[in-house]
Amino acid sequence: MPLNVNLSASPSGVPGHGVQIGCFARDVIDGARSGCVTAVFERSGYIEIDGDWVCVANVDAGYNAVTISVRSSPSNDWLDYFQVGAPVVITPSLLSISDRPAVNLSPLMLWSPAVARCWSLATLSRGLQALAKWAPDARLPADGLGQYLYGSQAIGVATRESNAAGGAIADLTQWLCGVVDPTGESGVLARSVRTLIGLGPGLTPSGDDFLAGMLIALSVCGAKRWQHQLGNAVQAGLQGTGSVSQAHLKAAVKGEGGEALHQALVALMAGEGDRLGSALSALDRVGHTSGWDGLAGVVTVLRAIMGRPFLVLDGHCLS
Amino acid sequence: MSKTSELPPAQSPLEVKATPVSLIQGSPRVVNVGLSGFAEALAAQGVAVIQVDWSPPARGDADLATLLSKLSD
Amino acid sequence: MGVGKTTGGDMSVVVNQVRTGVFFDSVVLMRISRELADFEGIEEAALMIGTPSNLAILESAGLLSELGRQAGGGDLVLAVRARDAATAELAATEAERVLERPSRTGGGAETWQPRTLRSACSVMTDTNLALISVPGDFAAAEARKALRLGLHVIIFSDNVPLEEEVALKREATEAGLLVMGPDCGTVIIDGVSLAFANQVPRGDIGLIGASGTGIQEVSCLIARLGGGVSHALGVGGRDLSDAVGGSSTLAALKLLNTDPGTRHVVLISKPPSTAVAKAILTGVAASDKTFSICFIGAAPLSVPSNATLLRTLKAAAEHAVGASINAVAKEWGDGSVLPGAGRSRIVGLFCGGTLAAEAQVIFIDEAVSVASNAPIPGVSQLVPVSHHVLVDLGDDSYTRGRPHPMIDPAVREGELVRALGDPTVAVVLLDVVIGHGAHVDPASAIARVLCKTSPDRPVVIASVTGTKRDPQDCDTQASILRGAGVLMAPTNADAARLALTCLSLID
Amino acid sequence: MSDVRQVLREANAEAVRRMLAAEPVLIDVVAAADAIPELGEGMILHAGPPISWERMCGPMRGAVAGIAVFEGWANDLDAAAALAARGAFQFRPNHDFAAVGPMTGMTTASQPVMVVENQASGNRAFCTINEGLGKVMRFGGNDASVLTRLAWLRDVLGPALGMALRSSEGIELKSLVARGLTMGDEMHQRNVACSSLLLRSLVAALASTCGNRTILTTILSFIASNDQFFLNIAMAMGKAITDPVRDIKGASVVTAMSRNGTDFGIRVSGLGDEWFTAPVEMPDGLYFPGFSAVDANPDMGDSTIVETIGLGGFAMAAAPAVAGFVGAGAPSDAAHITHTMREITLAENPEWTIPALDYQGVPTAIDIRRVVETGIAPMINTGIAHREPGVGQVGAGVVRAPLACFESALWALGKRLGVT
Repeated sequence: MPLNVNLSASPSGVPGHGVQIGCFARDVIDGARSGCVTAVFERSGYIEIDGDWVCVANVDAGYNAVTISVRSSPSNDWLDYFQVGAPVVITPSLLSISDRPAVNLSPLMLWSPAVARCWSLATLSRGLQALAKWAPDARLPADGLGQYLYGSQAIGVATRESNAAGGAIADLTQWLCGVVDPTGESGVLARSVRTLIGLGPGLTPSGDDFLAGMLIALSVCGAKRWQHQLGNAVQAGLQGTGSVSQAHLKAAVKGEGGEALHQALVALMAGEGDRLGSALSALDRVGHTSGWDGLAGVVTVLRAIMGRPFLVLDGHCLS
Repeated sequence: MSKTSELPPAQSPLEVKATPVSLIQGSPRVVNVGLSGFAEALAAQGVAVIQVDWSPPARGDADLATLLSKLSD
Repeated sequence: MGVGKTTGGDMSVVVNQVRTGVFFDSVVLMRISRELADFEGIEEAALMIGTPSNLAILESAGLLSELGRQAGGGDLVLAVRARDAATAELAATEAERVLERPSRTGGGAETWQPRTLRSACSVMTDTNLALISVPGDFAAAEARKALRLGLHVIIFSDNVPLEEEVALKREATEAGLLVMGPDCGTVIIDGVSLAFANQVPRGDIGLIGASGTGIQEVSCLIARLGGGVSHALGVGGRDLSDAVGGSSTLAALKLLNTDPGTRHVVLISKPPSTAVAKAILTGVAASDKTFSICFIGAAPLSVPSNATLLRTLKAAAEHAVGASINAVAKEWGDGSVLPGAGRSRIVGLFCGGTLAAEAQVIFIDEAVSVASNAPIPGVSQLVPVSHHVLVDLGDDSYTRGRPHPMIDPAVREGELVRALGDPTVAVVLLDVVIGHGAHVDPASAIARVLCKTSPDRPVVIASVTGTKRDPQDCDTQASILRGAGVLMAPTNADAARLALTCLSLID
Repeated sequence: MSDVRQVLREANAEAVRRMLAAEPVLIDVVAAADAIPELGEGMILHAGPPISWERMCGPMRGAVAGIAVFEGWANDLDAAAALAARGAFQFRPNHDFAAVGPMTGMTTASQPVMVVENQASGNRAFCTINEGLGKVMRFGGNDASVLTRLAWLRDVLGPALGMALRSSEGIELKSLVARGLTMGDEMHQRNVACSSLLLRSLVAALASTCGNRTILTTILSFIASNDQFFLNIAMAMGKAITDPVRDIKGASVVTAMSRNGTDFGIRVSGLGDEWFTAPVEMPDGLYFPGFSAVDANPDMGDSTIVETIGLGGFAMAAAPAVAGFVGAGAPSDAAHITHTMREITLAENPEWTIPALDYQGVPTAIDIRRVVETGIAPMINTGIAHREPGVGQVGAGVVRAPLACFESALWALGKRLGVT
């Protein structure tokens, strides 16, 4: 049932007004009846519906494939209704918690991430150089996998997770360059994905964000075959991480993530240096390391594409 | 935690309390310096308690701390 | 939430906490693990989701204990390696404080907390007591600041140098203030329990004690006998030593003298030196209150007319209230299981030092020779294998690098398993201390160990030091223990007598 | 109580008494040479502790070159810079001559200075007139437009203001600042209320003493358009209040905090004129569009004299808008900053109260012992200059005084009191 049809006049007195909804979140709540609140944070909360987790967040937290973005009415804050364990009832126009109307869903529009109109190896290399120039005063967090932003050799002080991830990232880089045969379950791909899934600090462990970044970059660049194989390996390893991260990974398998990561990816592909600057500062505000871990995954894919221009990319002008 | 009810007189906090307060007249009014669990247990019993966000004096520099103890009133 | 720990590497201690169904955003997780890592004495700290990959890197970093290994993908694992258990415990409680705080700070901004004692007193102008639990080497300095601000002081921290204690108590006496501690775990003032104390009804009996668990047992028995406590003033383990000369005990005596709400005073401590005992008894004689004096394990000595010397904590409580707890001798009914042949020894494993001392008094009074690692006069230090043993697990030899057994039952579990598996042991004697600050459910920890041991095992006898109004509720604890096959005695002293009765039934 | 502690208690009590008893009044505007006789040819007073030409930051050098040209000691900026490098000019801190100056803080003979007299103790303090925003001398601006404005201040605004002030008994500043505090000013980053109150109390005297209508219009529009006009008066007031508190034997109260873009320096009552310095820190704040931390010049200016008397960062609770603007947290955090500053001060000023804190007085009289003990450094609201001379302000933020200054001062005080 398409959500963006404005059904009825918005029920008055509902504190939250839906603004945009990501594709993963839409698929989960489309036709769903009920669920329950599983986690509450400063600006957002999570609802579990039939095993899938969906995020409901203040609009200023940024759009995301797994998120219903909501604006608060000045009088009261819809997030106050979110108590962990509270029952949730969903109809096409209304989300209520402990049978109190919380968010008016009818105004929801489907959010679709930015796309690079036309990009080429030349613009891509300009984007990667802009990133390298930007490197010196980048405030990379000490934890997480941001250290792999500039190559499969980590820069900066090694941490527990960066040591553990080193081998897996090197293998994935080789897999991307076609050196290793990616077929077969026991292949290098499956083992590297199993190492990265659930690895590292944070609500969404760094390894998951890294893999999500790779999946999104492969999808946006049109490297369908690689996206499909990596997606299968990630699907198989989902049990190795927490529920919040599983939602983000499932969305990434379909090629969609957070707005900040998409902006950075498109800026790199289109070689727009100044746009990259603002995208990176937005990225810095995503969780503690999640933004940087995701970008490290994205750049790992983009570098591989630079290295193998004849990589068959369907339907994109690659001169 | 109780807010300052009345405006403290403009006396500068230089003068230390002269006469010691009784310990056992009425419920204790506690300043908790250290494990905050103790403050929460007291608050749960309805006791007036204030938690100090403590850190080692002089950022842990022992010599400075000794000099301070000789100089502080 | 479960707490588990192993002793890692040389002396450092690994403590894990696992929380399920609890979610924090990454910035908060990072901030907490960063704060923990810079905690003084913490070697390494991690706060991660318990996914297989994370458990693998925690394992390789030597940060995982048995409990952490069982964590699942949805669990939040806190792993800390510290130079000693006290630091590990301090860090774990701090993390708990932050982790338990509601994730949404709500409308109002974080309430401001004063950074020093001085500014706290300028905000809360009618303060009269400072409760100090900062690490030992800073505790004396903070106590001095409190005295200069005209506050009475409880020093919970231990390892405060003796000369600092002496200087502080001299300054307190001059200022007419009371220093309770250092290493003072139990205080009750006007019905309010501070630090580790039990929820005891208000009444007209005052307590002065140099030991924490001694005050807890007596105050809980007073409550059971229908009495109540006006104030229980802990003076710290070294107050009655020659160096300190009982200055806080004498100050506490003067204080209770002035309290119309206190009719009778119970004085509890290990035997003081003769000089200090004389000074204390002179103070007692000068008071118009009546006294029950229990110098656990002391040789008989003459006391003033308004005082009575009692051998055990139970007797002191009964004397103070003027009623008695009848030991239910027939607890040893037909249904009870007698220990098998070849079993002749009693092994007592105590969290409370004074409770271990009281048990030794019972053995001496029944002329049964016994050994202990914390012997009272007349009890041998040596531990020949065939002999009865009463162990104080709070003694440094057991707690070095580990939290106090009252806080972490795992400290006693190892000894309990060994005693239960020893074919020569007829009876295992236990104390279970509850109340504010103690472990949330010590009885279940014991029950878990018992259900894993074979039926052919020693008889286990225990008593609970606590009240119904304690967070853990003494009746629930007792029924859990009974359910696991433990014989329950009404008091610590009766548990020791019951152990001896059981032994006599075998020969 | 040992005698050392007794000396400290009595000395600090006296320091607090003098600070709270001050009666600052804006009485005149005169040429700097008249206010400061020692101010001769080639002598340049600057903000912050003493510093040589070699160690000066970009904006400070730009200002020196500009002012040298303005005073006619060199005919162009390069010549002026060469002269400076050859040691032709004499550089001294404003603070040594009862003066203060914002940012680079240039004070030279012919510039007009505002005169604030502390009528409780008779001493006077001086500060140049605030030039307004954008490309100005205090930010190292030194092109023709800057020098023409300085000439206008010298030839038109200075004399007119002086005449107006002399025609009345001057402007009593304590009650004006008290009202400014209740209107959201904290007298460092935000002076819009006090600037307006000042203009109200000046406009009649100006109209009556300034005969020429066009000049009067330019003067009134210049003052009215500058939200920070009162800053320089607040600074002179701060200097007039703190100077009598100097040289009280055994007092641990801070009498000056100041930075020259390279060093942060403090002076302490019981330690005479000695400066205790440490490398100045980078402000942390919000930048105007198009600028970022990479463009910022290290902290600079005598304006921290307002924090020394309990205003600026110390009175943040009175100006929640500033807290939000300078990136010091949400407006609701403003109260926290003032609460925290109370940890390191000895008293509260009963005449300067903050409504949001139930009219509690601003935290006054910074005690170096409390700074060192708590590890809480004074919090300063500051403008951020571009690190290239002549560009001007690029943002506003907060900066902490380096703890090292207070620690070295404490060791010196200990030595002076025979305690090591």
